[in-house]
Amino acid sequence: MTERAEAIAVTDLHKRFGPLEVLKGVSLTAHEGDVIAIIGGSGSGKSTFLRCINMLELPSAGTVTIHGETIAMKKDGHGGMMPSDRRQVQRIRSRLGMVFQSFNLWQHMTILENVIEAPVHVLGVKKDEAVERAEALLRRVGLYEKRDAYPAFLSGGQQQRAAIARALAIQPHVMLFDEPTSALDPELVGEVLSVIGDLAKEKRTMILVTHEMKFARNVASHVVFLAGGVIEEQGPPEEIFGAPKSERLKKFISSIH
Amino acid sequence: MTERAEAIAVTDLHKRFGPLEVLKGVSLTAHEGDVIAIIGGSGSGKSTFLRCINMLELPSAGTVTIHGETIAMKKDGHGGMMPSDRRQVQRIRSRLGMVFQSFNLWQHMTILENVIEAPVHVLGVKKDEAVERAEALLRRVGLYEKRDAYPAFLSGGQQQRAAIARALAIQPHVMLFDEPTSALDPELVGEVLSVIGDLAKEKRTMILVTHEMKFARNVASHVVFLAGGVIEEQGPPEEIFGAPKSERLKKFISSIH
Amino acid sequence: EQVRVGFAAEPYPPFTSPDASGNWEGWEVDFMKAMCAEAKLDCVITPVAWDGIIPALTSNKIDMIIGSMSITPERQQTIDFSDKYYNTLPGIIGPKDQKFEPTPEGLAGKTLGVQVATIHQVYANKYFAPAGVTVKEYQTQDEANNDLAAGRIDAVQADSVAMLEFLKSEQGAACCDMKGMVKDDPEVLGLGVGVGLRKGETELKDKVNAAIKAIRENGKYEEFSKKYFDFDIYGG
Amino acid sequence: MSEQTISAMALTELPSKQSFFKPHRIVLMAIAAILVFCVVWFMRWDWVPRYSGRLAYGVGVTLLMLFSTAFIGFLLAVPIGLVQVTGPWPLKMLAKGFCTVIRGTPLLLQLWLLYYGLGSLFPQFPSIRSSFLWPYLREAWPYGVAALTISFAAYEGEVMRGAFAGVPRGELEAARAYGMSPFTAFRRIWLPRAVHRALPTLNGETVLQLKSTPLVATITVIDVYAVISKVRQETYITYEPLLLLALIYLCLTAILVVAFRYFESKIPTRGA
Amino acid sequence: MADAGSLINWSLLAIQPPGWGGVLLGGLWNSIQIAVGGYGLGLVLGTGGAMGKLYGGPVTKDLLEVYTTLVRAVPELVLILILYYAGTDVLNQMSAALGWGTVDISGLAAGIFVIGVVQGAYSTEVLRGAIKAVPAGEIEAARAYGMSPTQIMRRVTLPAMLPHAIPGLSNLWLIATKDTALLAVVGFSELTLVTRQAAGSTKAYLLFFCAAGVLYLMITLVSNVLIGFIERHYRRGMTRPA
Ligand SMILES: Nc1ncnc2c1ncn2[C@@H]1O[C@H](COP(=O)(O)OP(=O)(O)OP(=O)(O)O)[C@@H](O)[C@H]1O
Ligand SMILES: Nc1ncnc2c1ncn2[C@@H]1O[C@H](COP(=O)(O)OP(=O)(O)OP(=O)(O)O)[C@@H](O)[C@H]1O
Ligand SMILES: NC(=[NH2+])NCCC[C@H](N)C(=O)O
Ligand SMILES: [Mg+2]
Ligand SMILES: [Mg+2]
Repeated sequence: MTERAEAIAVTDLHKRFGPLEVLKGVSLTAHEGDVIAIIGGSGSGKSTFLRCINMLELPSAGTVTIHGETIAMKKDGHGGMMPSDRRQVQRIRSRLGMVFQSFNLWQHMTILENVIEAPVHVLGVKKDEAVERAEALLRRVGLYEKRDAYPAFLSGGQQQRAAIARALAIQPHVMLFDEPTSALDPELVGEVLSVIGDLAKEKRTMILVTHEMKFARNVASHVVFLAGGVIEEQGPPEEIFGAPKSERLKKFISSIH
Repeated sequence: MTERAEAIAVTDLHKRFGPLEVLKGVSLTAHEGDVIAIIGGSGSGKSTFLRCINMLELPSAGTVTIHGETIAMKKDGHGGMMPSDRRQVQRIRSRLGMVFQSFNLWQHMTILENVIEAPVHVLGVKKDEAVERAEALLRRVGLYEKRDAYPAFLSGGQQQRAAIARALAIQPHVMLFDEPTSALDPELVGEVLSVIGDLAKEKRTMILVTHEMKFARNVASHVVFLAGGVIEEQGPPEEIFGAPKSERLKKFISSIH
Repeated sequence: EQVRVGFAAEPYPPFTSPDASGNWEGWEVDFMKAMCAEAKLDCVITPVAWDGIIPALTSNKIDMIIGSMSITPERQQTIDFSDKYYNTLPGIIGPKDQKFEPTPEGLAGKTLGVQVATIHQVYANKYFAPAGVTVKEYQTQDEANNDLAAGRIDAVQADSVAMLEFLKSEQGAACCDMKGMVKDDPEVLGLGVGVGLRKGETELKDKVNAAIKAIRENGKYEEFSKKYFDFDIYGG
Repeated sequence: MSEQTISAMALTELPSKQSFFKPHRIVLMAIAAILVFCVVWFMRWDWVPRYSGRLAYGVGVTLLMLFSTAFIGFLLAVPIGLVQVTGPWPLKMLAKGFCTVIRGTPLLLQLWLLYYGLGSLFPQFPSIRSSFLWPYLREAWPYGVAALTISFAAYEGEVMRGAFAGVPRGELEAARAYGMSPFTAFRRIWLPRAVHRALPTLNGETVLQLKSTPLVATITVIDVYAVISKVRQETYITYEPLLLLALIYLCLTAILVVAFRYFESKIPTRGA
Repeated sequence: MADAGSLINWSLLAIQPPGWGGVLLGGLWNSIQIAVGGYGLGLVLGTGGAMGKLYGGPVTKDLLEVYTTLVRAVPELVLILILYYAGTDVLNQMSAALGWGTVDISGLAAGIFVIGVVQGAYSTEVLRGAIKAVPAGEIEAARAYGMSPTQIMRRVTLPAMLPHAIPGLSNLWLIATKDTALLAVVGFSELTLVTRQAAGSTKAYLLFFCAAGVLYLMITLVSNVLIGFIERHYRRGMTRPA
């Protein structure tokens, strides 16, 4: 394997909600093309970790570096931290594609409008161009026919795919997925996972929180097990699933049969 | 078996909703102490049949006789029929305890008030007496502690049991149950079925629409299979479940394993 | 400069009343026009509710009041007045079929209508109410007149000129007649009608006074008064 | 239009006690206290004692107007709402038309139409003047009560329509299944259930009704508003009486809101 | 008694001068101007108020709470009196203090100001509720895609909240049209006051009040139709057809 550039580097990330310390120093590096699966019990802080990466949740301590650019932070006066340059955050965010567990499509826009929104209004892409690219993306996720429909009229799986298209439209350096399949029925799960599998083949950097162990095993290049606010164990999927070392991980894996 | 009095006799019941004929001539006799289970596919007219018995749905043709008293019907001028004597229907209804699939408890009354409502305001029982009886019933269904709670604060199973207590409070000759367990989780199903099982032991006449075949098999004295608007097959549970004759019933039984 | 002249936003014939084309007409309108022309003021009519006309003046919504407002010591504590430009006595009218004297005794047990925020309201409360007269207060004069015609009240006290005008109208002629003038009390009823002005605006006041004087002297006053009255409205 | 009262309803959410005292609040309250002090100190309030009796009377009239009209209005609202849900179509149209017309025109206009409009008709009918009703028809308050009642009936009728229609069908079916006659089912189940649902809205409507009462002052009924107007005319004080008036209405509103919350809490509802 | 036909003198309603129709329509025009102006001002205040209540500092929030509570607890008629006399006075003194000299507040401007301040309190609540009804996830998504706060407001929050706000805002519009009638009490020449003047001058009270009622009713009915269109337009995509 050749040395690839660092896509994301998180160092010693802490996150506290009032008295509750959810993340107690998590460091993680993802190189370009890595597909990192984060697994862990409910409430172990997986979502929180993902949200800290694009500053939807402000970390209490630690740094986040995206493509070599570290997000500058300053004290916020209440014992926490906040970004010192809002524009930097906005710029970096526009290079991180996030796909939410609950899609969060904008309900007042059609699917196509959802997909071109960020390219046009954040990246300043020309509308024609954005539409062209959006249509290509929608074709790819099999939603071209639905481009003029409003989100409320789509099935869950279709909405999920639209959300992926929306994230891809900004040509993100990194894609963040938060449990992309937890709300779907088995048939739709397969549909969505196959789209993510395709993305993996393209060597796109992806970080995904998932409960689908089979999927994590097949697609991820690296699996991270979060427990008790720290990375309890990490490694290639064969190791994590095949030869777990820590007791906790053993228990976790056995519980999901 | 000694000859028992007829509790309910339905003869040649037809029910049409506009162009759709849901019931195409159903006849059924239940003697005192009978527990009749009605089974059948979704949309086969089970609920409609039950609702026709107490005239919540007006039959298009046919007669309903409760304890020897036939509900007098007349033409309604739109090609259907309507009861000719409203008071007779009210009187007969007050002897039929109906338990709805969705409970239909009166939300503005406490559980106890729900239970004494019909005895006091329909049958004219004195309030003290009604309360006494209601409390006994609530104790029996295990809801005595909840007697002053409002329905919205009870779990589904508790509401279902309250609905049964409410139906029993009018000391009905016949109890009608419409899928008393379909909205409940397995644990609650058991709870409700055990109450119904108790009633069955008391030799109360019951007609119940159910999807719980195991229950139908254990409790019912007679099983009726509705299909295509007619009674496709009926008989003791052993026969129906053990040796179904018609193709349809065979298919139905196999589909529910 | 522009001067906003506050009018009571109600029909008050023969002094100020709106007509069907949306303009104001009446003796006081003519007076205003003559006076403003004389004083070289650009006067615009601004209708204001009568009971709020003094607050409207003090809070700068209007610059002067022309509304048959009597000069009373009470009012002078809050606002200033020009010299009087006419004078009339308060009278009481009542239904034709009822005979009574316009005195506290004569009205005892009856209901007397007055307009709010007028000298008549003050007068009625001072003299009639203690004598057992029910005093009913109306937002506008024409509503009081209307209720009298409708039989809801037994008498109305108001400026006699305005009352006589009402008695000339179809409605007034049908129902009522003049019962007489009330006993004078200058402390309450004041010394004639003046232009209401904000305190301290002496420049405007001087202009107005000069103009009133001028139109009295050059005959303009008499000229437009003749159109309305066969007597001298300026009074003694 | 069914959400006519949302804004008034928001008023019924009072702040909770725990979160009330915060540092900035104390500063704000201090400022408010200083303001109040200034108002009390620098403005003229010497007239208050002189008028206190009449003010109390005025508050009484206002409350009497409020409760009598809300009560009668509600009694009318029940059939108006009901026929719109189940009535035969002529009654349905009639009720709907009534609600539309009343809700579509200003109350002040209706009030004047009744008082001056009808009033100006009476002299044309001597029989009315000689009837036993005349002593009442001469007064102003019957017209005020009538106008406010009609208005409340129309607004609340619309609310009751929604409430009647919103009672789950199943509960009504249950009533029938237990042999209740239509009237018993209405009296025991449908009506109480609808009223229960409408209670929060009713609260908002009653506050709105309170806020409508001062209009009757324009037809010579002497409520608090009229008393304050009189103060303003007699004393030539412009602002102070109005401030006091606002304060009085504020207190009345607060009392109403608290009273209604008490009633609402009697039948708990779960969820939002 | 004469028959009904001659009781009603329809010619009084003629548009040309012997009839008062023209005056009535003039009053109607004034009412509409005030309603539109006051409603617009109310929307501006309401938007600011809602923003302040949702995103402002604790002091802003509390002050706005005081504003909305006071305005909604005191009768409109009383507010109109206070604002009409004191409010414009304060406004004038403020502009004088700022060195702009006394502004001439016309009756129309005063009316708009008064109705606007009252409406502002109500729209604050309506808009706040509507903004709160926008799913937090949609706003989060906007942030995740790098939109700036103003962009989020413009592109997501405002358009997404409209369907929730429209019913409340429609009501406020209807209330605004009717509240203009209260200005009659301070002597502003809107429809109700000119109606009263016409009625007082001609003694045809019933006729004129009914005519004005019809005019108000027409505003309401026409508004209802327009609101229906607007609602249908903005609710597109919001709900599946049943
Ligand atoms: N905004 C918040 N305020 C307070 N506590 C929070 C907040 N967000 C999350 N938490 C807490 O932080 C912990 C971690 O939450 P997080 O959502 O990251 O868990 P998770 O690993 O994603 O769990 P799941 O698999 O159930 O989604 C939980 O205990 C949660 O209650
Ligand atoms: N009020 C009605 N108007 C028109 N059609 C109706 C009505 N009620 C029931 N139906 C139709 O009658 C048929 C039988 O309905 P019914 O509710 O009796 O079925 P069911 O056997 O109880 O089914 P399930 O097991 O799903 O409850 C269905 O096709 C239904 O669509
Ligand atoms: N426009 C009017 N209504 N004026 C009434 C004036 C009555 C009386 N002259 C007064 O000054 O009190
Ligand atoms: Mg999570
Ligand atoms: Mg069914």
